[in-house]
Amino acid sequence: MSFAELHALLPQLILALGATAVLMLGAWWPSRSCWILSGVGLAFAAAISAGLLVPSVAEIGGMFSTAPYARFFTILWSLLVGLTLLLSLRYAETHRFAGAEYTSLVLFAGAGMSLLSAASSLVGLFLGLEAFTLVLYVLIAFNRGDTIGAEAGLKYLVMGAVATGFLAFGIALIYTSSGSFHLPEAMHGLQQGDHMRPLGLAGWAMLLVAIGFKVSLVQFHLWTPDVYQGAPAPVTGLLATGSKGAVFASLIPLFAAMGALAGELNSVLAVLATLSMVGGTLAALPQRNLKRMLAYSSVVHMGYLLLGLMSGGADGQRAVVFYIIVYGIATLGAFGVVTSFSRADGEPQDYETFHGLGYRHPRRCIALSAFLLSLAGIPPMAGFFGKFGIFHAALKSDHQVLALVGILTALVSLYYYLRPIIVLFMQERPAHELRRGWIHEFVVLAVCFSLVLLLGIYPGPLLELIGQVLPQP
Amino acid sequence: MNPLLLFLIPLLPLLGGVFNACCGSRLPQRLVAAVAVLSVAGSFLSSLLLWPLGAGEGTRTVLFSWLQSGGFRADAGILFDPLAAVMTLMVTGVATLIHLYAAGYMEHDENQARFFALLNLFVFAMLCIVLADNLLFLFLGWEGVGFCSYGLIGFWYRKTENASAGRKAFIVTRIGDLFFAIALLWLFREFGTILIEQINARAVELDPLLLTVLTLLLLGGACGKSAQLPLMTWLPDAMAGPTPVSALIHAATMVTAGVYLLCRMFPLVSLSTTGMAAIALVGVLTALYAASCAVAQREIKRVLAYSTMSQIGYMFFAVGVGSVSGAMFHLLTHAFFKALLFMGAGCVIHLAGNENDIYRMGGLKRKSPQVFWLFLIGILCLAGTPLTGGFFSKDEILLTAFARGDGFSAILWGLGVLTAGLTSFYSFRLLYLVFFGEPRQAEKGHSVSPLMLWTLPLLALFGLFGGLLNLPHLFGGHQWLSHWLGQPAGVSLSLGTELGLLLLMLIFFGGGWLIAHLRYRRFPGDEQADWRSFLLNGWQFDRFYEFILVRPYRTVCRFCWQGGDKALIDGIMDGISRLCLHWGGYARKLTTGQVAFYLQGFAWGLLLIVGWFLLSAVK
Amino acid sequence: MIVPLEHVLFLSTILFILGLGCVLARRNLIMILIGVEIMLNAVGLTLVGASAFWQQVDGQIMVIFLMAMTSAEVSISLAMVVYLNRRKGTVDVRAFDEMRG
Amino acid sequence: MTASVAVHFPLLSLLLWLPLGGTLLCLLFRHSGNLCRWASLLTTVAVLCLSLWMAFQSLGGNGWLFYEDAAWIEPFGIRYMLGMDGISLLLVLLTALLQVAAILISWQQKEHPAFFYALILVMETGIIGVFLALDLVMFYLFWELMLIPMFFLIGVWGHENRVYAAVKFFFFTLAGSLCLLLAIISLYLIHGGQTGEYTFALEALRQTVLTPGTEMILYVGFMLAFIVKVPLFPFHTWLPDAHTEAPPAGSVDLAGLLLKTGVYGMIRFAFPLFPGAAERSLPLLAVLSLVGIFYAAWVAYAQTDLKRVIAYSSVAHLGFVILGLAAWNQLAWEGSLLLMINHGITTGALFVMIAMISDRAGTRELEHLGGLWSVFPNLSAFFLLFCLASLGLPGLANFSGEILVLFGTFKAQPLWGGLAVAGVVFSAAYMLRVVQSSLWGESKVLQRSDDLGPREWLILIPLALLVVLLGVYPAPVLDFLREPVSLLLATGGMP
Repeated sequence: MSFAELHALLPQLILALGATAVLMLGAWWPSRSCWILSGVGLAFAAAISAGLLVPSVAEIGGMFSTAPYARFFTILWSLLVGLTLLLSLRYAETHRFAGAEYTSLVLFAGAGMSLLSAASSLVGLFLGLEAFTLVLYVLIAFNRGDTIGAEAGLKYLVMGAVATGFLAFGIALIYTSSGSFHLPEAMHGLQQGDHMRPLGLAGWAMLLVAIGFKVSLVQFHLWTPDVYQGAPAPVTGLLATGSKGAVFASLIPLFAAMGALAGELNSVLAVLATLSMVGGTLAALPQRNLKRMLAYSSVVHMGYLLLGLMSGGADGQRAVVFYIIVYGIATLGAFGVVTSFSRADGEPQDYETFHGLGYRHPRRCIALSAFLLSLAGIPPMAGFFGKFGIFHAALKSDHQVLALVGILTALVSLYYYLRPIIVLFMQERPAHELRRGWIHEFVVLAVCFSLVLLLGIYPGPLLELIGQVLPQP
Repeated sequence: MNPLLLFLIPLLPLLGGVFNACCGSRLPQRLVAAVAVLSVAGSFLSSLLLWPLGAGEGTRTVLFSWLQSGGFRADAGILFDPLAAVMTLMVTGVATLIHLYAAGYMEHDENQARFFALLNLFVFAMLCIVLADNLLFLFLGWEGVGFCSYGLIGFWYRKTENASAGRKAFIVTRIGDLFFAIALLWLFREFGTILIEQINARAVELDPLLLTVLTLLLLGGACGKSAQLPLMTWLPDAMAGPTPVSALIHAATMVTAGVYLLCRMFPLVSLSTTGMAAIALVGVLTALYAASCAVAQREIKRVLAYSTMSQIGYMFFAVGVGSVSGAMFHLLTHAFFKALLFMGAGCVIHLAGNENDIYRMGGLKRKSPQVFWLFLIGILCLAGTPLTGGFFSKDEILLTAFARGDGFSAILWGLGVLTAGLTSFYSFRLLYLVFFGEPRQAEKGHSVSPLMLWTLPLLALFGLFGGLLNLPHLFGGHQWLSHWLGQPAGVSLSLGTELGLLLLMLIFFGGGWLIAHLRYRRFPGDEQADWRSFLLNGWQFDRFYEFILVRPYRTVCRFCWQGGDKALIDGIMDGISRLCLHWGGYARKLTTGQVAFYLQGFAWGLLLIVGWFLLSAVK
Repeated sequence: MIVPLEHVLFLSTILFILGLGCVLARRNLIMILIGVEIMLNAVGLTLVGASAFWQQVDGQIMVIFLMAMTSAEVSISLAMVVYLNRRKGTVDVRAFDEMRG
Repeated sequence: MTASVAVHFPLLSLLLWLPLGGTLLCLLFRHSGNLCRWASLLTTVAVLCLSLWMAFQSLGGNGWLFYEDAAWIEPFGIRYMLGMDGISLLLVLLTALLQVAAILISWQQKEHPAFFYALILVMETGIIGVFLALDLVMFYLFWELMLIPMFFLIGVWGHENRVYAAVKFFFFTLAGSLCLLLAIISLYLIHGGQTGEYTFALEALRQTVLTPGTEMILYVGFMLAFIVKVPLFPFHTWLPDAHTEAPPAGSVDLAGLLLKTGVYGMIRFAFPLFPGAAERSLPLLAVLSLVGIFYAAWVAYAQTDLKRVIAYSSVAHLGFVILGLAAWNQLAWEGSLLLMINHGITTGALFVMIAMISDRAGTRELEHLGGLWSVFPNLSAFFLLFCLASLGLPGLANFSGEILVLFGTFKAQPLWGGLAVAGVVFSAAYMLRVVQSSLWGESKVLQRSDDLGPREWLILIPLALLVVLLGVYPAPVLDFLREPVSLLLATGGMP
């Protein structure tokens, strides 16, 4: 690890070392808000450094690339981590979280995500993925107050462990088939007629299972609703946006490396995408709980992302990256609203508690409606251009059937996005007054709301930025 | 004289009507009545002054272009030719008299503004029909008249029967308008223009079948407006309106609009023989049907309504046998004496204390001799006593029919003569029941206002001496009306046959009078024969239409709503949404909460992917 | 190579399936974690076999990473097991199904 | 088509974004209902004056009266293109007028006034945007922007089962518009493939060469969105529910404007882009519209709620408009567009009147109404006038449009014209039933007995004058329509 490589890894180092420092010092001065704010500072520092420092060396230890693509995502994830910490400041107070541990774990998760997105080799992918999965095991069960937190942690742990097993086995098989971990070469084992091809394909199967778990595609999504409901709201925000987004960010170069070899793979991905979209939508329809509904909706969105990924090409990749950002903002905002409403004795999730809330907390409920409409893909919100990009890419790579399925699920999914809005604004009942929001939550929600609207009206510059950042296949 | 002055005729009533409608309710009642009467009188004067413009070919002027788009052009234009001149004079003249009469009749009514506004708008619409130079402007008047009659029939809207009578009139006439509209559209499709003159001129180019269809459509439109078979059920109910309304609309002007339309389009209509036969047939049948109903009616205004329907039947008969001058002649004389009779009926109702039923009236001769004498003149004209206006016009129609010579016309002539007999019977029956015998009415009637009385003699004069308008050669006349309308001279029959026909007419007139005299001179009391109630209800046509048209329509509508909208379309849509929710329930049950089950989900996922790879590898 | 690659792969696959079976069959949390460990060991074996086959040292470096990660995971899992046991009084997986639907 | 006007100030953008300014004002003053009320009224009146001034500015102009073009989202080739010709000018005028009426009619809005007025103004922007947009994606954006305010208007301020009506409205329209989205993207890709230039501009996309098969599929995608919105026969069941549950302002906008966007979409986008497929679909359109005319008239007769009758009457009238379009000649098209505008005014006025009547009589059920004339003579006079106009009485608004449509349709296809004329009789049947059961007869128990107030006079007089003027002298409107219609028809390839 020459000095130049260390210099290139600076943002991740700031996050990781910062986390350990916070952990150590936290043991002596146990004051909650100061550590969380310092964590926010660290996150923003990492983001700024990733933005400004132009690394000289192209790749670090053959495992992580420092292309603009990686730096772009490092900025994104550290900003996300910063916002999550800012969001959970008041939440930690009421639930008496251990400030230092919480901050360090979240920062570790941030570091893991940016490493994963920067991965240019299977080893790097493995390390990045495992880094933040382990952290999330603890974060999900962090709330010692209630039992369902523990149950959620358990489910995520068991499923995660098994998934890690599959991931590792998949990497091993691909390595055996191609003899190298570095991405472009690792895929050579899959050439037509190569005697190692079935081995490579088996490796890919295992890899897909692990990805299926991490990104909660259909058959592997059963844990998602329980974990989302059980985990504390800010952590669910991080889990929903960060972990899934980072995995997809790492998949883009992976698929770019695959190139023309993805014959059988495309058909499997098509099946997975369709199942996710249809299965997720149907399961979400009768939901009566906001967090479980958002869980199933994330399954549907992963189906759209998979559709975008399969379309490949510059359009497909740009659509996926834009969609990750837009989906991330909307989901973080939605969970931010849930966080700001939550009290010591638990978070308001069932629709019964939301009746007529729209008029007692107009600002937050309008923000929540905006986020839900963006997830549904209704024009003035950013979600529309996300879906527009996905369908544009899908139709360009003539996946007409999948685009049609996407349209139908978008239509049906509108129902469960409208349901909370109806409950909030149209079914007034003399419900009790929920908690007043803190300034920190309003800042985060304001940022998310304005981003959702801005990207919905004028997404041009962001699309161009993504266009430049994409890895040239 | 500048032709644009012609527009004064329709615009004056329009201005009067709009003025009354907008600010009538704030002004004193007398001023409202005055404005209405003056505007119609002004229109009458201007049509008198502009009479020479109508001679010969007539004059054409256009005020502004109403609708102009893509090869279609309809503008507010006037065609003031002899036919229109005569009709305008009659309409405005009778309207002025009736407005005067109405000023007296509606003295005690509180919202006269609405009444006079509608009356003026009605006169404007009627003048649009008469003066229009293109069929669309005529159609505007046509439907405007329909609306005004709807408003006026339902004037006393507190009682829902009046309002529903108005609605019935509007819808039945609207059905007639439908046929007229189709003819209008078809003419435009054929000639690319809707100017009446051009259509009449180029009517020869059309092939016979199309001509017949167009004539039948025009006949349908005319039947709707002039209450002929089969669209006649609305006229008797239309008597629910105030008497001046019945006098103006349902005697003189609106009901004759159908005849006027046929006369206007005569060059086109006369080309199709079957069409003409149909018109004649409809005319005679309606005349017979209406006369038979009039015999058994209990209310004074319903008797007159059926008699109007019968006389209009005669006019259709005249057009059907090809004599426009006969039709117009009868139209003019009928307008005078029928308006007289209706206004007289108004006075009678006032005298009998607002009692309508003639079986509960009587002995009014002693109560007010003036009304009796004027009413008598009207009855004489209606019955067709020799030397009265009614006699000459009806006689000319029957003569022309007889002169055609073919068997079909002969049968129709026979029915015509029979109907003439019936007419004289029910006229005198009405006279005896109302004016002779002991007074049977319940309360004491109140006196008739002078305004109502002094408008009647003028009409009586016109009714009696109407014959001079078109005196046949037999009586030394020179058929002024036929020459004025530019129609061919009257048909020449040998002196013997003409005298014979006159004699026959006299016999039937005398017979009718004699039977009525014997039957009703000393009133024996109310008799209830079932054939009477059949005739009383107008051959039960109302119940018949209710049964085959109105009731099925309601069931179809309800079926469309409940069956079509609710069950079919909404059913499908709601069904799909319930299906999705149902499947959602299944998908939701998948997450049982058991970690072991989730791991099995994992295993299924693995099998799915590996199986797929094996499958594709095998392919 | 001393032993042909196929044998190594065959053995590790069997080991992997055994681990997976243990995970699916067992209801006790600790036994599930043991099953996962078996799966990860199978992966280690494959990697060593592959690096021997390709005459490279990358595989073995990956095994080191793998072992480091496995130990981290085991420590966190066991900490979670202790926490769950204290909270729920049992380690049986079937007890944890409050959230469903 | 070059821009014919020298004004370089972006008038169209001002017209488009002015209502949004009003929305911000409303949200700013949200604590005092009165300030919101006046702010929104001022905005709508300002939009009306601006559109009137633009109308006078472009008297006798031809081609694009006003035109604006700017880059918006380069990566996808989406441009900010606004264009106004005779047709869109008239529709913008109609929008501005009815929005003022909507604000005036809901003057005493009690619950959440700020939120209410803000939504109405956002909808105005959406509608004006639909009428001006020339870029397909921009058109789609404004097309969906209209949905959210209406969804909230029906859902929050509606009557009993407002949620069902709001969701049904949203779903019907969104289903159609998602097909539109797919069709737009595929057309964009085909065009890009052929000419290498990826753009959504209407002019450019008109040059794409399409095989009959793909042209028909894309045409169906476009038409589905517009047919649901018009609404044509099988897709109309959302309209009566939406109308019955919507608040007065919502109904005025829904009937007066939202239905027109469907027809506008057809003549601006669907027919010019796919002329071949359009001509093949004309008989089907005609059949659907004819069935719609009869079916809606029959169902309207069986209704018991006043608003539902007027809703079904709108379905019948718009069946006429589509029939006019299906006849595909200059006369019929000018007639159907004139009828569209007249229908907007008449039905808008009718809904305004229904709001006034239900305030006074306390109910909208036809059985419980009755004898209004004796208690409210002025109100009833206006209501009778608007009912007659809707009935198609000559000399009033709807007749001039209807008769031109009939002439045009009869010239093209006599059978269609003849059947359509029969439809007019049925419209008389249900309209007179409404008048009969509400105005005539003995007056039943009433909540208020004061006749028209000054505010109500202010709404009704201009509407009444317009209804009479458009019936007696529609020439100025037809002059605006003549040139754009001939242009659209020329591109359609038929005389």
